[in-house]
Amino acid sequence: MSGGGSAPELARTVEALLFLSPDPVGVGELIDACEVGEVQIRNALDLLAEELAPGRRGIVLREVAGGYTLATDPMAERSARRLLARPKTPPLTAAQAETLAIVAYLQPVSRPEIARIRGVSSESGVQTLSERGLIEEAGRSRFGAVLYRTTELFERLFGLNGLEDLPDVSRFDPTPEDAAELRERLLAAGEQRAAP
Amino acid sequence: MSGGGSAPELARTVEALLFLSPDPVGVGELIDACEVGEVQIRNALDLLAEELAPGRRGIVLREVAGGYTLATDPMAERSARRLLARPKTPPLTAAQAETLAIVAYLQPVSRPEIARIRGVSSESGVQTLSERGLIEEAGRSRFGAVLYRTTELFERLFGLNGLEDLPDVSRFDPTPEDAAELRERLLAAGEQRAAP
Amino acid sequence: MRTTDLELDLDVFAGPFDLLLAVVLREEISLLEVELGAIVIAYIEHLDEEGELDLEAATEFLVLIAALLELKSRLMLPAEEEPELDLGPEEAADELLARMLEYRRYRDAGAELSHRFARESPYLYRSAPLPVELRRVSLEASRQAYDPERLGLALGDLLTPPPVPDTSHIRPTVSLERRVEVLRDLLGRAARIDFDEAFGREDRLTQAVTIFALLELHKKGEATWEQERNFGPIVVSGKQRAGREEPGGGAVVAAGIGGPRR
Repeated sequence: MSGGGSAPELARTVEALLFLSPDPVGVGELIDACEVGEVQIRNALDLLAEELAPGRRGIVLREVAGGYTLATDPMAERSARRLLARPKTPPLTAAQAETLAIVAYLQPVSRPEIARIRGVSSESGVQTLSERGLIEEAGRSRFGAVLYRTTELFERLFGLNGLEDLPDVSRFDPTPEDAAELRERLLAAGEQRAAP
Repeated sequence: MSGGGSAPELARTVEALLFLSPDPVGVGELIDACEVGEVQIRNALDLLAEELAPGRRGIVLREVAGGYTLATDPMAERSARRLLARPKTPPLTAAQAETLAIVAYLQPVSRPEIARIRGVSSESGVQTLSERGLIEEAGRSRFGAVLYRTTELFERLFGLNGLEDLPDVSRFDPTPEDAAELRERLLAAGEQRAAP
Repeated sequence: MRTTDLELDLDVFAGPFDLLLAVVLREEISLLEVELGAIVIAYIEHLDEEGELDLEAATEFLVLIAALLELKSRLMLPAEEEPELDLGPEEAADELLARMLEYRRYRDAGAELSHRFARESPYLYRSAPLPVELRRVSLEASRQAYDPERLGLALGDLLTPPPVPDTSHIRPTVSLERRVEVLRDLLGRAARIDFDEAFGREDRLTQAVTIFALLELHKKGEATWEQERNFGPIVVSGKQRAGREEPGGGAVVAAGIGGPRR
């Protein structure tokens, strides 16, 4: 690039640099990187601005506070969302499925309650499910513990039209004749599980 | 920079998606994201390949690791490394290259098997290649040895569109004449050693 | 806990210690590849977790690991009085040639890969975080990925009271002395024993302790074994034992129940 360099080649290099850099690049940085003078860089940027004018390509040149940067044309946003904003849906582990089932059927429910029912600490399960957007905070219990409930994304990922679509517990209940409340029965079974 | 006009909207959208996506994007993913048919996507990719043909812009279209992605033109490498303070990746050592070739062609393959072919312990080679992200664990053999396979990064960094892009391994076998000559040399060496 | 129940997670092997012994003796993995140091470390960590030292188990472990160390060191040292390999120079050259050609194939493929790597390195790829508006998960792009039945099943499990403690894992003790006696008894009745036929039906612990007993007998010069090929049958044969009357040895005897071979 030394020895003056033809303007188109310099414009191509500048485009490559802006493409690679995650942050805006200032004119000074471009001068240093390309080892040319300011006038040449300004000319290259002008040329690039024309090439990447809105409506011409999928990528546009933007001048922002820190310098220049490339961005995508807003018309691609819907497709980009479909490609990149898809939720991650790796298979649920047994611990995650248990935690999620407790939240789904008992919501709102606190983490200490989840731990008592499962018989083990459930911190990481709750955290993972929150990060994946399957459960969210829903206020605090009267003892100050954070309460959790399922999200709209949860319903979407399980193909449910609402919580009333959850499978009927009695189909999976080992002793459906037990009349006690579901929460009480889960807590009782959990205490047995935790006992040495 | 050829001063071509505006690209059709679909080609622009595809360009935007490839710009945003951190990984190569397959044709199927593009079809889903853009909500169009395969023929249209293929046409858009053809158009984009033409727009981004080597020497025209700072960015080129590449087909690697089973998908399409954008990369900078090699002529920008020097300036780019200076701007990003990204040092040139060290080349592979001979031991790493041998180990990588064995994994690439025989995957999944265990370290004892690699050691058997190379005739020496391959622990450090395997470890370095894992750290560089070129190979990864792929389960265990039936005797419990860790198995290795190559990664998507391997395909990307070696410009392969898939493992089937690797040259046919028989290409590296010597000609029958060379093999016969090697055998003669071995026999001669054995006789020399056997002589008193 | 029994030494043989020690769970190992080595590079070349994952599983219980007892299985490792069997696998090594069957030459399914080379003892040269097994890091004995890692086994010792695993064992010491296990002792740490347990907090108390079971003298009997610790002794057993020491004897076992010592046997493995002896075997491994023999493998690593040049053989003292091993007869020359009975290979003619032609076969030796062919054998060597085959191995060399295999190696050269991957050496040359590696050189080609290095070349590709250098050719590709000027292409640089963008690595930037997604724009903020794309970082949030989009409901619109979400499709059903999970089965709601899974939740019902999980809840059903949680409603099920825990079962009474399972005692099936408490296995009867297998005594080394007893296995030594069993082997001596069999070798007294037959000159050669097929290991699989004699012990193939025993549980893994018993098999492992029997192999251990075999090592003991080998050390005392009372028994030896051979295995003609990898995964092939192990044939144990007795040697004269000083000061002990030898009942006439006979054909290979299938003691025990003679289970199917693996």
